[in-house]
Amino acid sequence: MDTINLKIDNKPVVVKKGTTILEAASGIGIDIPTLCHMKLDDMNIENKPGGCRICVVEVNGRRNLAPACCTEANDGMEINTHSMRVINARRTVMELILSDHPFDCLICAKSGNCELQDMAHKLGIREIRYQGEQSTYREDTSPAIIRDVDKCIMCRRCETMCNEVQTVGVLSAINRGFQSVVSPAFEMNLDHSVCTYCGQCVAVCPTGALTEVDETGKVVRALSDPAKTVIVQTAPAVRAALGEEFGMEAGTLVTGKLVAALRRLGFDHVFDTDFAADLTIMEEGTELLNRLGKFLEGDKDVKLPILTSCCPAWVKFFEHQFPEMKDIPSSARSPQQMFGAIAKTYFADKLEIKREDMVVVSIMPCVAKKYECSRDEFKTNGNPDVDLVLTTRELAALIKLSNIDFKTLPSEDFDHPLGESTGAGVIFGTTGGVIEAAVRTAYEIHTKKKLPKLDFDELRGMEGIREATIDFNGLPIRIGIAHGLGNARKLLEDIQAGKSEFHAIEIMSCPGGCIGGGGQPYHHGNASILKKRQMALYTEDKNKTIRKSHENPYILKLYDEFLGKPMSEKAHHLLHTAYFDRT
Amino acid sequence: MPKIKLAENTIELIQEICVEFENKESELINVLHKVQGKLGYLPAEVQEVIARELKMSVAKVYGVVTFYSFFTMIPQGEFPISVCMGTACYVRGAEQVLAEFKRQLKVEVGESTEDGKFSINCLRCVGACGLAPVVTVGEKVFGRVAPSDVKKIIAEYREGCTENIKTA
Amino acid sequence: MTDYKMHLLICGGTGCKASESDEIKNRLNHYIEEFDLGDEVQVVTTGCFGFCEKGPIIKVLPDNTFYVQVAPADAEEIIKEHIVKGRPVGRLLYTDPNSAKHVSDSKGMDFYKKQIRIALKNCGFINPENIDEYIARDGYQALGKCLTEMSREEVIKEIKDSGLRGRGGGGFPTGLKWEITKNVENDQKYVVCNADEGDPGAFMDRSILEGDPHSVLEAMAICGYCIGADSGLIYIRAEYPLAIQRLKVAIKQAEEYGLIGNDILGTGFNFKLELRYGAGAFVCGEETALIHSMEGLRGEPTFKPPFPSVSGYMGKPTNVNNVETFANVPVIINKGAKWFSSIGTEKSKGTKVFALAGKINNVGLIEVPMGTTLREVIYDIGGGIKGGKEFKSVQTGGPSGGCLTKKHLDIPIDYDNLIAAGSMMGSGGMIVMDEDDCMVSIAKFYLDFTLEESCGKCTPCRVGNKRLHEILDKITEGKGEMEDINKLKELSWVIKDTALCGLGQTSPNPVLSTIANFENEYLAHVQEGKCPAGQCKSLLRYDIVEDLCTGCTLCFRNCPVGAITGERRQAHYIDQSLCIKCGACFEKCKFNAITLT
Amino acid sequence: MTKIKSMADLRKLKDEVQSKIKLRENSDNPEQVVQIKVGMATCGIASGAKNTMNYFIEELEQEAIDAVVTQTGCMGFCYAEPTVEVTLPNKEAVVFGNVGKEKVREIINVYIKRGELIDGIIPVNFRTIDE
Repeated sequence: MDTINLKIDNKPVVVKKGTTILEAASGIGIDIPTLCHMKLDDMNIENKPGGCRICVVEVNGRRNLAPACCTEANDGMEINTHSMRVINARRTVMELILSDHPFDCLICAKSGNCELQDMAHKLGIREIRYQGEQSTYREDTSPAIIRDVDKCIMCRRCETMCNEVQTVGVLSAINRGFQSVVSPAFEMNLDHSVCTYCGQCVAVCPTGALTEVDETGKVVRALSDPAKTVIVQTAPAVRAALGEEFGMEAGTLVTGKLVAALRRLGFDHVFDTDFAADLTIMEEGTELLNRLGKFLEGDKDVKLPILTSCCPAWVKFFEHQFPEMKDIPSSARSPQQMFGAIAKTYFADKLEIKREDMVVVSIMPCVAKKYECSRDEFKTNGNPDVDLVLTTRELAALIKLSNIDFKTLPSEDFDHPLGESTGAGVIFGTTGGVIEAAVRTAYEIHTKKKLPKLDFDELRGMEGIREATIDFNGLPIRIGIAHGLGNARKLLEDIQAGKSEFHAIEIMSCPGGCIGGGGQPYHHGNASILKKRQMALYTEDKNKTIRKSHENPYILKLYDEFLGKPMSEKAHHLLHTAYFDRT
Repeated sequence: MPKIKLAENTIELIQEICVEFENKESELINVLHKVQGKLGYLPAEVQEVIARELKMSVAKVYGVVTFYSFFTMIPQGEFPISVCMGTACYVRGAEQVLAEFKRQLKVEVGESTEDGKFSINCLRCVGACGLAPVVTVGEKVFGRVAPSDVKKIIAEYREGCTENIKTA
Repeated sequence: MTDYKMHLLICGGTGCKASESDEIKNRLNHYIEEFDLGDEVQVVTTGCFGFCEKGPIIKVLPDNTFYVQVAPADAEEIIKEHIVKGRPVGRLLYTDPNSAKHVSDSKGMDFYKKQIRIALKNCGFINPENIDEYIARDGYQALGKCLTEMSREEVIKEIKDSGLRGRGGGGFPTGLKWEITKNVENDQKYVVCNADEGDPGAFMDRSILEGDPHSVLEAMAICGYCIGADSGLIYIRAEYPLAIQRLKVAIKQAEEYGLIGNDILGTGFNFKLELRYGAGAFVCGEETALIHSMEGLRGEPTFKPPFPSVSGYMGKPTNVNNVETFANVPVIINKGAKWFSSIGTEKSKGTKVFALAGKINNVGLIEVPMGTTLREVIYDIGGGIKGGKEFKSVQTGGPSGGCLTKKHLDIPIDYDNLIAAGSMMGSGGMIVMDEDDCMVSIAKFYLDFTLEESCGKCTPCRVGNKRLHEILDKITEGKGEMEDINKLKELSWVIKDTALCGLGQTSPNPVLSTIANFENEYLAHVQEGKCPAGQCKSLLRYDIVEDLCTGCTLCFRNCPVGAITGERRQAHYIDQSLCIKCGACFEKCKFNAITLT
Repeated sequence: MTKIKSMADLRKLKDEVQSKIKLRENSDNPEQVVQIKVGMATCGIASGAKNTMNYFIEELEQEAIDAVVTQTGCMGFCYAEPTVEVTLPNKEAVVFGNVGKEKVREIINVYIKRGELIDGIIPVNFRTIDE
């Protein structure tokens, strides 16, 4: 392999050919500041327009300063990353960016978590010498995402996520020159577009230009209303990431503290979406086996593969982009919506209250869930099954607002009956987890045998598209997994072309699955954080005494007392849904 | 999404043009040129059809349309007036000529008059620098235009008589 | 086949066509018929003669009579008097501004005396829509020679030895570029001709394509042979309909002759050509932006490397050259590198085409050897400043270039000298300014252009140029402070140092060069609140001299904003707060009672 | 159009079409070829200048001599029409009077081809219309 010798700030460095100056510098502990650049290792995600010009460095012998993020290291290069000329240029460029940025840092949703603010601080900007016209745009509020484009700095990260990673294609750079900005077509509102609300644009935005709709206020109001019974569910991926918001190491499991915090916030019942995940497995697993059985019997009307349907962004994606395939995904609702439906029927009955007096709040790693709960089919007489959704980040803000010292909280357990879950429910939060949970149950139901081993390593990992064949006692079941909608599109196109040989496919919209959701603590481009969160979920699974959904005693009780059996009429009514052509 | 409300034959026209370019995404600019050539402008609904035919996102189409000054989403006037703002024309007074057109027609650059007769645009050098300052109305080129000629040019088009105009 | 005894060459370039050269041609033919001269006289539409100032132009051969500013009504006289009776029409002849004499023979015009035509050799000489005329002028001989007698390496060596450098502005050695592209291994490569000429006031490439399209096609095929490409693409501005039409005709004719297509001249070499249209984005002259535009994307530049030679159109190795560069290639092959390199200066060989415009007598297209001085171009060829005004500045390199002044008039023009003087060659726009031009406004004008044409991708160009423009605006409004001049300089240097592409990196040049060469004008605006050229409206002041005013009310009646008050037969008065400085009163006053300061 | 299939074909075509623009090539470099001006004012035309000019063109072409034959106005020698001015490369112009067909042959064969002077030369202190 070709190696390159160069000097950065007088330190000799040896790197592989093709390494950028930025990477070479970071290898020897020189942290060149960047703003637009973003690289998520192992996921093939890179945004490198070379546009912000913050990372410029001086390369000996070159006329102009070079952007470190996209200049390859060459043999014999001598680089200065902090000469007078470099620092002056960097600060001037920063002043230029700030000169076209609103000065409302103090009240910005991103304050304290803003890469632009951090960079201004890092570069020691104390005045903005160049002032003039600022771009102004209409604010765009959708059910899930707010675009405050005045704050856009044209880093193009959202555009990369929306087009190259997710292939949704809502956002594009428009206009040119000073008027250029990232926007949907015709500057229409997001809720008129094909946006899936996956929130990956929000996850990578370095400023406050893209944020989630803040519903903490509504939650506080509900909690302080004595007439309301407020119950909360919390998604699996939240427990693996919330700690980061309180300065804890990425991947720290905070399940117990999370429960304790929710209780201190005043929720009447603290439940677990994992319970609903187990319920999902019962319904979806049964549906899979039904379809598979008919398919094997030669029923031509049965469509395979079956696709998971837990992810609301994914659902909206195929409704817009592949409406002709809307019969293929499982009709099972997502765990959030199953939870809401059960809470406002089964559990409300138990409490003997009307559904209108119950407020169901979800804590989700996701911004699309805010949209999902507002869909009409998840309402009864206008009353939604799930009333309010907070992202992991919003929950953290609420905890801080309520003077709760999160780190010192004791570990507490979820309430019953909707708080009991299995390891299978926990791993719903990562790519590969839903299908692994389904396999655990489907296998045992189909073969009527105990699984010798519960860890399916062949289904785990971070690759965008994975496939595996699981032996169902002589029946090979071919499974596909995709995370990131761009990868999902590839599998869908194969199905469309009749080239797909899978029996079941799991799809999650966000890279990494829900652990990388648009509502999670900002990873600021550090992909290793996602891996740590993933590890945490597998650890929690391993530590659970029950690790198969169909063994969850409260699930069994729910069927016994209320639903009958999976895919029963009642289950169908409460736990399944239909999809719409949105073109 | 706004439902596409174009006439059936317009949609067919766009489809034909896309087919001519093999429905390739990389031919977008050629498609836009041709469609604008036929329809005069590229309204949102047209861009939606093009995006659908080329199997690309309408945001990308819009991104391209708004990048290139040649493409317009606003219908042009019956007599589109373009004032060359190349350097040669600028130093020979194109700015005053443009100002006079704006004053006379009471519209800004890029707009059309209420009766739809005229629209004003700026051009970057038509290459007739020897005739600077240059104004084009449709296909016709007017050279050495002085602000005092503006009224005359407009009047003759307005009256529908384009015969006796000094052209250079 | 008839060999005509007389040829009437009529310019069919965009400029002359705009002045009804088509109608003139029709009428000439009409009278030729009438006098039954159809077998003797041929009217030929050619490309641009270069002398656009006086278009439409007709050249009568064999006697080289050069008629200027011909109108359709003149056709009859030309045929009757000159063709039939042999008496040139005196009033249509070019008048030498210095000797005030008619010059009948174009050979005797100063405009042409100092020119050497290589890239333009066929412009104004052949009918661009007739491939036979091109072939008669050694057309496609160079391609044939390359394909049948020379190896790819030999052709590249010839181009390298000639010293030809890119005529689009950068001045990169053409042969070297070809060699780099040739040496990249790939089964598919492309030759791209950059015809996205967008400098305001530049029309070199357009004229070549309109006047001699085959020279570009031939050169592209030669380039394809050298680098191993079988496809060529010409990226041309959609605003050039005539050039597009001529290219289409030329490609069709070359294909019919088999000079473009498969198995060219039986050598087994294949080369096909396609047109791609620009859509009004100056930045697409930058080669990476151009390539993205050809791919159907927004024309945003990307960082180099990788250079297009390695990864260009559709990710394949792509050699991009500009029109004028290509137009030089067949001549170099035919006449040899040695001949070519004997013209020009040490580091800049051959000639350069300039579009001469602005406040100059002979606006037009010229081609001069590298090393010609600005003075020779402006005074000898250009005929000096219009209206006897005083020369102030010459701007080269378009919005990327700088404004040079009197002290630069004697520098020999070449790539390096212009850069050293704070400007650049650019693609060849040359705009002359006189005492009436305000240099701060000129800097602002160019910034206006850059601002509109910036793609918006990188911060320094998107925001930095906006701020530069705002500061210039402030100064021309009379609100500038001394600190602003420093800010302009500091910000300009950072933009040059940090912008992503050539457009951004050179965009502050007009600002820096005007500050360097005309600082006194900036100071006058800032310190005295005056615009020495009297161009900045906000700094003008119209006053009525009471003693001279007769109270005729003419100014009062002509003021569009009602800023003038006064009784009939009494001195009038201008309310400065209402005055929009339109100058209407000044022009109307019959008693010189209104002053402008 | 037929395809050009080889370099030889291309050269052949070039030779064929070159004559079409020969006139232009020569007038672009008149000092390198024989220049002939025929006086073609009313008096000249009346005395048959047109025929003289045509004859010159035909003969020169037959003899394959590169020449520019132009018409000019009255040279002021009405007594000697048709008059013809002949300029050989790098030589002074010479004016001949009463040039009929015979004279044309003589001018070509003796003066142009061999450079020898012949009878009929008009003294050169004249002014042409151009000046």
